[in-house]
Amino acid sequence: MKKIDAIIRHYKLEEVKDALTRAGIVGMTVTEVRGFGRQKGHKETYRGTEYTVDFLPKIKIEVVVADEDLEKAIQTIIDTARTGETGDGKIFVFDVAEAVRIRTGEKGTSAL
Amino acid sequence: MKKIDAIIRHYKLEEVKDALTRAGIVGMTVTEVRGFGRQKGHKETYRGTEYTVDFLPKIKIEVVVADEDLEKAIQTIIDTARTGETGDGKIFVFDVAEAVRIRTGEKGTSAL
Amino acid sequence: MKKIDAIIRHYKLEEVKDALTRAGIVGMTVTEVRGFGRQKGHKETYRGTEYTVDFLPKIKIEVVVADEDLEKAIQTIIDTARTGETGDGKIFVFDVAEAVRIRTGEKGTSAL
Amino acid sequence: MSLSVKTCLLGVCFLLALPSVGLLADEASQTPSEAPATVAAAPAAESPPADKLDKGDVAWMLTASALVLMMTAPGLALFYGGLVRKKNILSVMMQCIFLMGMMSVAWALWGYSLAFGGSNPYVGNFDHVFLEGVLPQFQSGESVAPMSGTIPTSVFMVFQMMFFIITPALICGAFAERMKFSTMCVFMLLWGTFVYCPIAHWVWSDSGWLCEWNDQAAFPALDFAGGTVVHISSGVSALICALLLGKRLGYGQEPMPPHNLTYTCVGAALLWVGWFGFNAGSALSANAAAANAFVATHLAAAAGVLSWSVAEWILREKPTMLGACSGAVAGLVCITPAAGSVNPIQAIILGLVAGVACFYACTTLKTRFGYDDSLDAFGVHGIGGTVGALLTGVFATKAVTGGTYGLLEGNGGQLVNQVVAVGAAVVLAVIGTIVILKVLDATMGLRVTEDEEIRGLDLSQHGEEGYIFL
Amino acid sequence: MSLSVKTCLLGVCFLLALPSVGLLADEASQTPSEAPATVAAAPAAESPPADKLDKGDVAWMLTASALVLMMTAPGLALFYGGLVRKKNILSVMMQCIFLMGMMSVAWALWGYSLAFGGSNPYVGNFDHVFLEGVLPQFQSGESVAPMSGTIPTSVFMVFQMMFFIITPALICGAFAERMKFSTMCVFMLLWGTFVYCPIAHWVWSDSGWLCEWNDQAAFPALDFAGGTVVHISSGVSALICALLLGKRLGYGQEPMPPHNLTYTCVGAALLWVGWFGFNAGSALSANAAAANAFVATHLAAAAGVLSWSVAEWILREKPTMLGACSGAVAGLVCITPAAGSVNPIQAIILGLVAGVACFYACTTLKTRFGYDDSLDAFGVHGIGGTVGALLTGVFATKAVTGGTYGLLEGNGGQLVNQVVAVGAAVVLAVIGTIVILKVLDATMGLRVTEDEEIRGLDLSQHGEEGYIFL
Amino acid sequence: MSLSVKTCLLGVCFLLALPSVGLLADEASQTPSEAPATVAAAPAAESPPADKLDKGDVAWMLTASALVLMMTAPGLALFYGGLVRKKNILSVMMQCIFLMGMMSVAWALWGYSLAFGGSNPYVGNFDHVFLEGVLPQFQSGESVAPMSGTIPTSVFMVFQMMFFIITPALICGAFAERMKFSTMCVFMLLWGTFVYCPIAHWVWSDSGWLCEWNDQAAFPALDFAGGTVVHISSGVSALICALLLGKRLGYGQEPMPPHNLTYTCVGAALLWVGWFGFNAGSALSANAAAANAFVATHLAAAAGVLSWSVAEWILREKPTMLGACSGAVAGLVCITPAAGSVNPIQAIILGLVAGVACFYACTTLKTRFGYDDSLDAFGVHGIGGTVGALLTGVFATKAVTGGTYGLLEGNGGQLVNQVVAVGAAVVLAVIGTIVILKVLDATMGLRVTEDEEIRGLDLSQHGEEGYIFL
Ligand SMILES: Nc1ncnc2c1ncn2[C@@H]1O[C@H](COP(=O)(O)OP(=O)(O)O)[C@@H](O)[C@H]1O
Ligand SMILES: Nc1ncnc2c1ncn2[C@@H]1O[C@H](COP(=O)(O)OP(=O)(O)O)[C@@H](O)[C@H]1O
Ligand SMILES: Nc1ncnc2c1ncn2[C@@H]1O[C@H](COP(=O)(O)OP(=O)(O)O)[C@@H](O)[C@H]1O
Repeated sequence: MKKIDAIIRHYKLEEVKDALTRAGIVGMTVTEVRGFGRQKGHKETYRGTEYTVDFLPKIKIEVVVADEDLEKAIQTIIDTARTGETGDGKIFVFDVAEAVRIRTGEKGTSAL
Repeated sequence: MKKIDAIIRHYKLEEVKDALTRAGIVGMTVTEVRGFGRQKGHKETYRGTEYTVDFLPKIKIEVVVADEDLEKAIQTIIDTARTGETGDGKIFVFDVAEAVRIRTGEKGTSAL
Repeated sequence: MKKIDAIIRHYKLEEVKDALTRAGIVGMTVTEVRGFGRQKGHKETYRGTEYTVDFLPKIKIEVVVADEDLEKAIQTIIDTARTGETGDGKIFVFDVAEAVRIRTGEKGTSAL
Repeated sequence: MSLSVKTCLLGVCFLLALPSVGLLADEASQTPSEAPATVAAAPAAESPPADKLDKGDVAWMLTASALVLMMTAPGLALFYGGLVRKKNILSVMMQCIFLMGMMSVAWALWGYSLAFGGSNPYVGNFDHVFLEGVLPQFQSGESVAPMSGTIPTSVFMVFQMMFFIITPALICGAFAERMKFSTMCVFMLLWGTFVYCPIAHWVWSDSGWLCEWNDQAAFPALDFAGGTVVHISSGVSALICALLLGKRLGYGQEPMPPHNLTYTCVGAALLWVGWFGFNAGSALSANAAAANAFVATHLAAAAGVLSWSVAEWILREKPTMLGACSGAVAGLVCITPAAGSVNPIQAIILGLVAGVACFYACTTLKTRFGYDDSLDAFGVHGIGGTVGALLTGVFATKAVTGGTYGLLEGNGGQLVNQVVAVGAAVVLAVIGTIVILKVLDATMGLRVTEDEEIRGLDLSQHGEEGYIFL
Repeated sequence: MSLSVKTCLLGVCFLLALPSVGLLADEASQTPSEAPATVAAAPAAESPPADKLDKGDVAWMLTASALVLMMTAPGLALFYGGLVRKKNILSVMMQCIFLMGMMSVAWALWGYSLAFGGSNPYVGNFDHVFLEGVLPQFQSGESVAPMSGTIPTSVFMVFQMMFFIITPALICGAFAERMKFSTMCVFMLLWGTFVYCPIAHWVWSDSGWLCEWNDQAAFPALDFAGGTVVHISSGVSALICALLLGKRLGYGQEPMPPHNLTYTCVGAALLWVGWFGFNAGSALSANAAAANAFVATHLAAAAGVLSWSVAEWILREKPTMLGACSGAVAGLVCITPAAGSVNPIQAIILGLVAGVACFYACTTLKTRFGYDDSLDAFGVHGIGGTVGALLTGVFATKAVTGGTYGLLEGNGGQLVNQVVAVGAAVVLAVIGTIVILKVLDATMGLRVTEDEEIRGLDLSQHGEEGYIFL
Repeated sequence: MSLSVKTCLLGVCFLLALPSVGLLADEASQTPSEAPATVAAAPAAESPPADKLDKGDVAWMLTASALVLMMTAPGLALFYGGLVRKKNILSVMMQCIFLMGMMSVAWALWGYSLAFGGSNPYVGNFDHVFLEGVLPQFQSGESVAPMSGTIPTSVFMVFQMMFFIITPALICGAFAERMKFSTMCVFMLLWGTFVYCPIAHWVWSDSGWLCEWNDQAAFPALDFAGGTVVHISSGVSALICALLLGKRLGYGQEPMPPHNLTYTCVGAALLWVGWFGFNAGSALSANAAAANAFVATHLAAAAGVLSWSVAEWILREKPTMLGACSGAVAGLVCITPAAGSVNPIQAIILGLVAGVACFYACTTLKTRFGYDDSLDAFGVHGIGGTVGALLTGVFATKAVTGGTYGLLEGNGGQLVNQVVAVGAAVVLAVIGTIVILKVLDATMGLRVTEDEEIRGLDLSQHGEEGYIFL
């Protein structure tokens, strides 16, 4: 099993979720994060004091998939989360040593 | 060392934390996340517009443990976070390449 | 590639970010988390009911770096996030199986 | 769900039917010689003999009525709303808003008449259902308005309507985070009709057996703005609700801290501001009595802030913002019955006592007895109201009432009257609440299901979420 | 950016220039014999013949003016602000605050004069630009104040100023989350000048062709507090804005739930409280007519809560907090034109109808036609205002108006007048809004760019964030 | 902790003891022939010769008092609360609520007497401690109320009490996020007693050396509603606090953006609404002067919104919501001394100037000198108040004051008086604040510890958290 961490744009979440679901991947965990990278931040001004905000709101999706679904999942995310502008985000993949479903105690891919 | 990511129900956090502490595992990091899976979402209606909310509030616990504590930790989480209903959550386990305590610079399991 | 998860104090974020940037590491993802560990929590009282709050607000920084930048990144974080008091936080390191830039589809370290 | 909706709607219809029947019966026996202008002489300590409209008084009473409405929402909605967990915030707000709708209509249709109609010492009648005889009539620029002192009776009626809204809303603090919405609606309609209206009649209608200005009253008690009628009745009923509904799931194990104390602070401040309408408005005139009530009200609240905070500071190391706000409300509750009988310096004493007494009730007492009065409706309103009603009998001074006086000036009898009034209100509130709840428990059910409670009432009862920040 | 800023400033200057020119022209022809005290006799149903200041009336009207300002902010700012997505909350609040600044100054400089000056049935004049002839003069402790009935004209002027603020602010609900701020400023100035002022003149100036108390009026319509002037004008213009600006990006695909319903609740409650100033203040006196308007207003809001919630309960399983709040506002909108013509029991009927009608408009109607009226400015104010204006013609009763009466008492002609007034307001609002928007679209552009819309207006238009909780 | 609690309580007791002693001394020398009705003729520009209660005036003054209380909380509590970081929100709110308690009681016990008692030009006396001679007495339906013009003196007293609350609360903006709560309490008690009361006496008591209507005044200055007494005194003291306490940890390095601008917006709007009570209430009557003050106040705020926003728009690319709100407050501060001396059109000019001046002070000036006035208490109140006090001397017009006039009408002497008043207030505020702070620094300590500051004052001072959304 592999875990995919995808950092995407805020407003792409619904689209990515729908696409993944259609691709048969029906579990994921989502976190609201702030990202810093090449995408330029913005300036905010409060009573004349300027702040450069480098951390931009992003969404992190964590999906654990069976090895054979990995490519499909990655491609689906790329296809739907892409706008072509800097700041579209990243996908990181990690090995999963074990997965357990709390309700049943099932292990491995059947826990997904 | 292993890292456990446990996605659990919101109101189980205190119980799980207490159980882990009793089991001798006294460090963890908690994030508020939203999960999507088999558990059915709910409908919300705002001035007649219906939304199906698929992402349900969950808690993600991250615990890094020495390899020998892994089984105990997993079992403790399962025992306390389980209700038997769909949506109890998952446990994912990852290998940890290194751990450092920032305060002292200690490495490995002694950093936990 | 390696992923660094650094749990640090809230108010150290700007400093750590600046230091990492100066060290040439210009991408990271930040999450607001709550941590439980050796650092003592505090008591809160609401109309006479006391709660011991064990979970303290922390910041989790996730940075994916090329293997050769790992040591530099870790050291930078330690140097800037350290106060010497309990609760300074931890650094955990994980192997990254793959990294993709969504915008371009680039893979590996060039995706960072 | 649809079953309970139906039950609920049925209940409402039934209640709506009751007074209509009364109305019909009434209409039959009504003779045209009864001039509408003679009805409902309202409590007005200093009203001049001629019932002539005074625009200054009307200006103040309209303002006061608006202020009292503001107490329920946004006042109480924020005060209570901040104290619950995030998942129940909208349910609390909904209770406040919905009660503003339902109780207002009920008051216009039958409540006002039940409370202020007729000349029976114990119960009102149906003379004024559908606001019969209350509303002004206009003819080519001239208006013939039934008057209550120097203000149109319709202004008196709408001012009292605001009390009929906030009193049940106060009870919501006791069963917050677990009561079924449909049951709450029916409960409040019945409680308003069968508990509030009689007590209001006893104390504030010209013929009531506890009415201060009724010469024939068995026990004329001082209750300027509703210590008995509003706070004791709601506070005691709240305790019964807390006991009969039982504790929230996880109470005592899980932490249940207030989710947004900033709301509670704003709510408390708005309650404070609104209370000027509540208490100084109860003079029904912009006169020196209103001025005295205004100053006394403010200083009691101020003293409550000090005593609760300092008590906490000494006993629990730190003064809390929630403590300061709670102290203000405790002081306000306590001065409510007394605002027409004590001077502002005495009001400081009442506020100091109330702050400490309610602090004790909300902390030690509640823990000792282990009931789950979620937002301390009993601890603040029941205790604060009782302390206030009794201290009114102690401190009442001729210099302010112009007549009646209390224990300190040598009239122990007044304290007896106060005790009787408190006792009577407690008895009716306890019995009324128990009976209504038992009936509803057997028919509609009082609590939401476990699963609904865990998901939160916002989602389970109303299908909404308070904050969507994602 | 700087281009549109310049355009914007230019527009303002232009508008400022207009009346100044008028003023100069005017000054030339003015003779000293025109006593300032004779200007602008305002609508006062029951004003006594002698124009003597009544302090009770002044007290109430100052309070009422403050209450109406409170309706725009914090009232509407919270009501609307809670309904948008987090990233646009400040843009909504900014619109409210900025309109409070800009429209007030415009009203003082030329708006009041355009609305209430002169004796033409269709349009005002420049007699009162820069508040000429409106302000009191003081001489050694004595004041010579131009009076409107029993209150200084300056009080009448400032009360009406608050209407000139909230009416455009209501429109903001339609184009929320996508309109350019600079364009909005210019739009509102033009709309206020060319749409609001004429309609206000028609209905409320002594010489207006729709004015109730003008004997020469072609179609004297009943509009006590602004059903036509405020709600229909803004609601219909809102619909045009929604249509011409087009939908928000992602409308219908992405979820766009309200980000903070607790704000919406607080806002609705403040609107309710403030509406007492709006409606009962429109009596311009603390008299029985104000009392009637107060009670009617409250009961219509209460009935609106009930009918919208119950409609939802029956048709969509659950009564929502947002529904209850929306129902209150619907009831308030509907009673606005009627508060001087119907009694409080009839007001309950109006509230019940409004709740259901607006519920239908905001749900079924909007979905059917597919326009994106972000916060239902048309659904609530356009529909509620129209229903109210028409029902006023149906229910108006001699017992409340003292003269005019409606269909139910046998005068179908009044309903015709109401229809004409509604129609006239709709026509001017539609045409005026289309013309102004088309011009602005061609010059400044109406919408922010796609990227700005996605990042949110708070950041893109104002460089700020609402909540920084990190 | 317990040490500072004790110090704090001791300080309070000491202060409580002071006037009690005075009272006793006083009581001895008091003769029964001094009728209570003769005390404290308050500033009333147009009060009729006979001191007869006018209900319209009382109605307005009760409303105005309620409005001014609302300015401190929820008004200022939200305005300031939104500007701090999340971890300090409750500490700001607690300061407001606790000051509402403490300052009110202090005013009743000795403050009012120190400010308005006696006939010395420089300092009050103990004639009215414990409200001696201020409260109405009631006898069988008749009341004998000491009057201040047409309102009971107790109403005047409570209206002034609200000023004694908000003035110290304004200072809190300077030391937000770092001052020890216990020290703050003692500081405010001392500051109120030794700085506020004298200045109020100078300017507003019949015998004050700066009092406008005192024929013997050395420099009769115009200060209608508190430009000197409230805004300059608090603003300048705020600057001293900012300087003596030093900067917040991390100031200038870490970002410290406002955590919740939505609160700031709501707070600003409530301040605006409440300011009608502050300024128009300062007429002490519902007369034409109140009307003029009301309109002038509103238009100055509106102009402030425009000028601050447009200045930002031009100089910093974007108009911000915070700028618009700050501009409104700047305009309101500036018109405060002038509301009784300028007409509404001149008020627009004052508002425009204030908006730009305070914008400059809060941005350029603060950065240049590098002090950490956390929430710009000096930048807005100090600067705005000074600009207002001086411009009053420039614009004051016979047409509004009925007598006194300013530079533009040829009376440079009035501007001199204004300068002297400003100077005197500045000097006392600076010296008083420095002395008090130095003493407290040596005894109790001014700041929380570093660790407490980092964790936030909510947790470290009050053991609470503002938002628990987890
Ligand atoms: N080295 C990294 N480690 C972790 N997260 C990263 C890293 N680099 C970028 N990110 C995340 O990806 C987001 C997008 O990256 P950015 O460089 O702005 O644009 P792009 O993805 O188009 O190259 C960032 O906001 C951040 O959350
Ligand atoms: N493949 C997955 N990857 C990551 N998180 C998942 C995955 N599947 C489920 N989850 C998380 O686990 C939670 C519970 O899963 P769900 O399928 O609803 O119930 P159950 O755990 O009982 O099978 C989800 O809400 C989601 O947060
Ligand atoms: N075993 C662990 N797994 C995951 N996170 C941990 C673990 N132990 C500690 N943490 C995180 O590190 C933070 C700091 O740890 P703590 O023990 O309080 O202090 P220190 O880092 O100085 O030893 C905790 O608040 C928690 O977020």
